[in-house]
Amino acid sequence: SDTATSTDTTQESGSTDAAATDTPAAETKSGDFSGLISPISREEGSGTRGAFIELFGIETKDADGNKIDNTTDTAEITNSTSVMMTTVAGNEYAIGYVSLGSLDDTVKALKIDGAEPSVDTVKDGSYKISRPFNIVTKDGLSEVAADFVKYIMSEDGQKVVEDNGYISQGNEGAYEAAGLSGKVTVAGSSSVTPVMEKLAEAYKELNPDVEIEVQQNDSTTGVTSAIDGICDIGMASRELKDTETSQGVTGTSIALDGIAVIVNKQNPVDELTSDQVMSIFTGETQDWSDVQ
Amino acid sequence: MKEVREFIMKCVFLLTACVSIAAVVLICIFMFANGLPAIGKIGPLNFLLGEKWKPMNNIFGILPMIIGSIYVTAGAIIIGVPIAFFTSVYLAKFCNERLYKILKPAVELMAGIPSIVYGFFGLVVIVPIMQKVMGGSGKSVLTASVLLGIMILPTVIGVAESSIRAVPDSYYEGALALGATRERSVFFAVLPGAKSGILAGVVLGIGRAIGETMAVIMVAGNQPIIPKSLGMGVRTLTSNIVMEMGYATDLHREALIATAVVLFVLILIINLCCSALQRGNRQ
Amino acid sequence: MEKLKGQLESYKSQPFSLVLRLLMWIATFLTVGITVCIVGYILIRGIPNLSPEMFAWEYNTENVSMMPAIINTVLMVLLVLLFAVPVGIGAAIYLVEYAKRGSKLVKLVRITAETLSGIPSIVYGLFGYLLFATTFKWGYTFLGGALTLAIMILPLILRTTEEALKAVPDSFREGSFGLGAGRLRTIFRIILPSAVPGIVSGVILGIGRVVGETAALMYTAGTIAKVPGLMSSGRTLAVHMYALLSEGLYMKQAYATAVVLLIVVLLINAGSGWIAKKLTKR
Amino acid sequence: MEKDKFTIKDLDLFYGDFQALKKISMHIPEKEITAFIGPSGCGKSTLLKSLNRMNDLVEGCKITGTLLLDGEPINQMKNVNLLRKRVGMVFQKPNPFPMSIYDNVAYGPRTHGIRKKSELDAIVEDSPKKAAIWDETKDRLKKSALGMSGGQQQRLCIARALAVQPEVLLMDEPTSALDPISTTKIEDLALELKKQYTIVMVTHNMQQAARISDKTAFFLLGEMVEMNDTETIFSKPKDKRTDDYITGRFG
Amino acid sequence: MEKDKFTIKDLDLFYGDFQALKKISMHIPEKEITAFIGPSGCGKSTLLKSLNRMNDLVEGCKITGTLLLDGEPINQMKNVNLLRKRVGMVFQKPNPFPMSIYDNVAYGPRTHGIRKKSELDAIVEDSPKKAAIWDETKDRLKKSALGMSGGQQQRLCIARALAVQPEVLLMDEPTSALDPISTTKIEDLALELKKQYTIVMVTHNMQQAARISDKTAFFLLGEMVEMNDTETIFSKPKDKRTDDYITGRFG
Ligand SMILES: Nc1ncnc2c1ncn2[C@@H]1O[C@H](COP(=O)(O)OP(=O)(O)OP(=O)(O)O)[C@@H](O)[C@H]1O
Ligand SMILES: Nc1ncnc2c1ncn2[C@@H]1O[C@H](COP(=O)(O)OP(=O)(O)OP(=O)(O)O)[C@@H](O)[C@H]1O
Ligand SMILES: [Mg+2]
Ligand SMILES: [Mg+2]
Ligand SMILES: O=P([O-])([O-])[O-]
Repeated sequence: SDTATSTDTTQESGSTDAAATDTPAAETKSGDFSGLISPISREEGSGTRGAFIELFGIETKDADGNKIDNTTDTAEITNSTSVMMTTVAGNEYAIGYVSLGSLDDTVKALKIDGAEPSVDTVKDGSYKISRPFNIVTKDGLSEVAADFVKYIMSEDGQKVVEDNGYISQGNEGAYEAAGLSGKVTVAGSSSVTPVMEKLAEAYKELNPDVEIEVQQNDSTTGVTSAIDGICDIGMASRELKDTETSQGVTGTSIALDGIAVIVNKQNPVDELTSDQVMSIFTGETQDWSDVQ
Repeated sequence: MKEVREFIMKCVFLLTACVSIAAVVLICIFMFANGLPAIGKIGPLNFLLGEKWKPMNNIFGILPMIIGSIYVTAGAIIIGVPIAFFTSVYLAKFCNERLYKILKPAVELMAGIPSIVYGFFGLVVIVPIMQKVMGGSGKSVLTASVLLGIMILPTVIGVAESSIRAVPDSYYEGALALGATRERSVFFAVLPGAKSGILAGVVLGIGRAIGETMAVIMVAGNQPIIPKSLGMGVRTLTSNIVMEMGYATDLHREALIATAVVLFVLILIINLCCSALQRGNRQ
Repeated sequence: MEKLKGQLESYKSQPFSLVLRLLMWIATFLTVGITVCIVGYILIRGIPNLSPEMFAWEYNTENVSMMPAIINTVLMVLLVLLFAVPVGIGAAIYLVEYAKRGSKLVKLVRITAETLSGIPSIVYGLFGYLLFATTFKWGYTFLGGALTLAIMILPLILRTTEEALKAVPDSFREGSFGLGAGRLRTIFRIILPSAVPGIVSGVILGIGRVVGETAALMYTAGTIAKVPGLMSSGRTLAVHMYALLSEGLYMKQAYATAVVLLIVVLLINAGSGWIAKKLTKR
Repeated sequence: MEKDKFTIKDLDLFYGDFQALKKISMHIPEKEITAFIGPSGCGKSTLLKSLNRMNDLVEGCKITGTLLLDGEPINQMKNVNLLRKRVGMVFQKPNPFPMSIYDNVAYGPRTHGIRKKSELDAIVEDSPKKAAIWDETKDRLKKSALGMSGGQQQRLCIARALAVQPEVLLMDEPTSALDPISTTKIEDLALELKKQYTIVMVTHNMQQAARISDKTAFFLLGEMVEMNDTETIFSKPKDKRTDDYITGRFG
Repeated sequence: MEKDKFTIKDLDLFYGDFQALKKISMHIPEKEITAFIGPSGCGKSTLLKSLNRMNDLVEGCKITGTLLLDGEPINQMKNVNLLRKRVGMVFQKPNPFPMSIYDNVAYGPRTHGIRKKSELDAIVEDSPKKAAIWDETKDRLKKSALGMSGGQQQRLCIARALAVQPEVLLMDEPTSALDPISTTKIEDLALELKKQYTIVMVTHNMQQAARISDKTAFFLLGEMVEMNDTETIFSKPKDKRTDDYITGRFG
């Protein structure tokens, strides 16, 4: 469960670990690895997918300025990080992408344009693929809830964010417990939930009388729950839509989440350029032998 | 006093009978109110017969999913129903006490395993096998059908077995006394008496197959295109709803609920067909 | 041995029967084989990951305890059965004992029940969310989740009970009426006890769906890992598993949870079997 | 002088469109045994069931005409259960409930509100004694009734019917599933019971009717052809069809 | 000279620990009617079922002793189904299958491999004729068999048994559920059938045994007390128990 360190070990162990589970493919040297690529994408609307297609140029604009998603029709679709990882771990020709915070050593994360995906590279700008984690609040937030938000954005809160493998969004200074009591409900995106749970636990250390409930469902439900007043704070791993903000809620980014491009550990490829990733996901490049 | 109680309880029973109707009506209202406007906006033909599903570009065609659902459900029935049928006959009429005491709880256990476990089982065990056998990524119409076929087993077996047991023994004995083998006696004299129960089991199984999502979603590939072969990935109506509901907003969300409306109508059609079939059988 | 030989002999002249027998063997073998595979898969993946801290009373992100979820699962099953079983059995009683055979109402109820059984659980989830969480302004509640699931398993209970009641011989009904017993007494004292085995098989299928359900619960009962009151949120084992699995952060714990889930299902099934036996033997 | 327990006048009974009973008129005397005979399907069971309105259970069954129990119209009785308590019934096929022998006999009294253990115990001793089954059951009262032989089950059903203290006992071919010894026992029982109860019995066995009944009614195709003292019916029937039937020349 | 169809010697039969048949020895002659009589539970049905091994279905049923059909040991026959084809059975309660009359009669022949429509048609005409049910069924062959009256159903069951061309017909109280007219029809039928078939019949009705059987065997508590020509049994039985039973003094 110690995500921060597992992220680091992944990059090193990626290629060396492969030897432990050797199969013919593992022995193939870079250059003669071939086979049809099986690209795996996330569902339409997903925040992860949105960031991924935008940053890799898979999304283009047509003459009228409308965005067009050029992801190939034949890409497998999944709506869950764990299915994405399990699939890639079980199929040597697969390629996909997951949140940096979820990455573990069952799969291999690729360097993109020479940069390894990690908290540091995202922070210094050398690794560009990331998306925001948002919280959604409505006007008239209760005092405790507001205090919790304040905590999240504080130095202490942002430290929790960094400790768990996400990238801090800058902070608004130190937090001091106000000795409040009450209950805060948080609901929404499953991607944001793990870090939110950590934040809630850290906050409770400081405010033992406050109870924080974190409901894990999905981004849209998070936003609608906040709008309907079912929860105090919504979580979304995508940008808010205009139709949502027009209903009286505002979004705040609490962290950045790096997105790692992953392949099977038997796959000898360690690095791709962003163009290659784009051409794989738009269906132009179809065979692994074409990207080495 | 007693009559009053009788009357009240009759009303209570009637009321409970109406609960399932009320539930369907409520769910109908909910779905139609949320889904129909979207069909209007998209255009019924564009929606039902459109072959492209690109919600981000405002293209909402669910034909691939309709066909996908039909393929996968049919596949599940072709794979699951015969296995369930023969197993239930075996459980009801052929296996001895001791074996039954092991087999029955096993089948009941199957019913209690959550879909996500089936899903991961499919992903980790069945998909790699399919990769080897069929090539490709291993996520396909066939894989989804196999997994669903497995998942409907306990429902169909449970219902079919108890209805086979309910058939009077006199049919069985009568057939044996004519020199029929045990198999012939059971299959051609006993089973006709259990037809309605077996069919009820199959209908419940079909319902489970159509409605199942969490597992299918993990092994079907979910590409929104009409599959041209058993080895190709497929997206069902339910997968479509479950996958995208989490991020969908506005028209996209309504279109997903409209997908549920279509599914609902599809189930209704299947059930009407089944009951017509049953009526035809009785004559 | 002799018997087997005799049987083989008789199959010689009846190859078709042999085919049927083989088909049954194959089918049963497949059913059992699949069950063994799945259970084996769960055990192999799960047992090595079981650890004592997963059974702590309180859940937190360090121990990922499933104890609240275990308790919730049992509570949820009980609560759902409390709603669905009386309604399902009551409806079946009406259909078999009161309604005219082949009446419009019977057909309507049957069609609606079967339609309900095909609606995907996510739709139940959204429906429950909209009705209980939003319209009733309950938020995420255990009660809302239980009611939603009750509607979901209603058709299973209803249809299996209906078939079980139909199988009770009319001579029992006649005997009871002939003694001057009213309908109610006949139903509760004579008919229902005879139908218990059939009803239980429906209930067990229903329990299976409750225990295994995730989508419908996430949007209604929510995912808080605490033992809830009726009007607050709580997660069952399956939801717990789903939550652990979704981001891939707790895969190992999820498999360990699956093992416990299996055991819980076995225990609940055995429990219902035991209760059924108590009810029939009087 | 004998008193009439049932008075039937111009009774028509329809199952849907099919007329199963046609203009039946008869008197059934109190504390005697009345036998209904006739070929299969002639409506004996149907008439019997009309006497305690078991026909109510049959969908589409319509009755017109007069049917009185102690002068009171049966079809207008508000409380059918009370009627059925007064007019008990024993069926062709023994149908004990799937519970213990004790519970079988106690079922009726419990139904009619008797809860006291001591009272029930007394009834569960008394009725089986009357039904000549006590000796065979007293040691196994707690055992399931389904474990008994056919003849025992049938006598248990009679005991069960007696336990609610009926005035009339309707028996629909109560011995057709039994061997001669059990049959004799039940016939003796009927003769014993008629001291207290009015008995109406459907039978296929003409010897049986001749042996035990006081009055016999012969039915044919939904009509009552003839009813008279049993002796008269069997020695000098008025109707040729009756004669043909009882001498076996019929059909 | 009469030939023996079945030869039984020192037959013991156990249901678990309970011995239902004790050292039975008898000969059942070909093309005659043999009646089994005796009080309920004496083992008549059990012995009958041993003749075509329907007892195999009962778990824990053990048989020892000799039981020959045409000199061949029944319990060592490899093919039970063939045995049951040769030794047909008709049950107490008519049990037509829930299918059309045609399919009921054709069930047996189909089982034994006859597929040709014309052949089946011939059988479905021939057997009901032999069973004296053809006139009543010929116009409704495609209708469900469950819509027939009890007597018709029982004759249909006989027709169904005849359709597989058995050598022996076992009947377990075939008329106990029927009215006298149907009973007479079935008795006449039995007398007709014995020209071609060996018939073994269990009955509770001693008149029936006297009327139609050639040989009668009397059973008591699992033992065969006496077997002889029917006339002899009913006029001068050797055993006192037989005498008691047939004169109704028994029990
Ligand atoms: N529930 C019913 N619906 C329609 N017709 C019925 C019903 N019950 C009986 N009948 C018909 O009514 C007629 C009289 O039936 P009933 O049972 O009274 O005859 P029965 O004299 O008792 O004959 P059996 O000796 O065979 O018992 C028969 O023709 C029968 O087919
Ligand atoms: N399946 C069985 N298991 C145990 N005991 C049995 C079984 N079948 C019959 N018996 C017992 O064997 C004895 C003989 O039974 P059987 O049915 O042969 O009697 P029967 O002479 O045919 O009586 P009836 O005239 O009542 O049909 C009885 O005591 C019965 O209780
Ligand atoms: Mg009758
Ligand atoms: Mg018998
Ligand atoms: O992709 P999400 O898990 O944040 O909904």
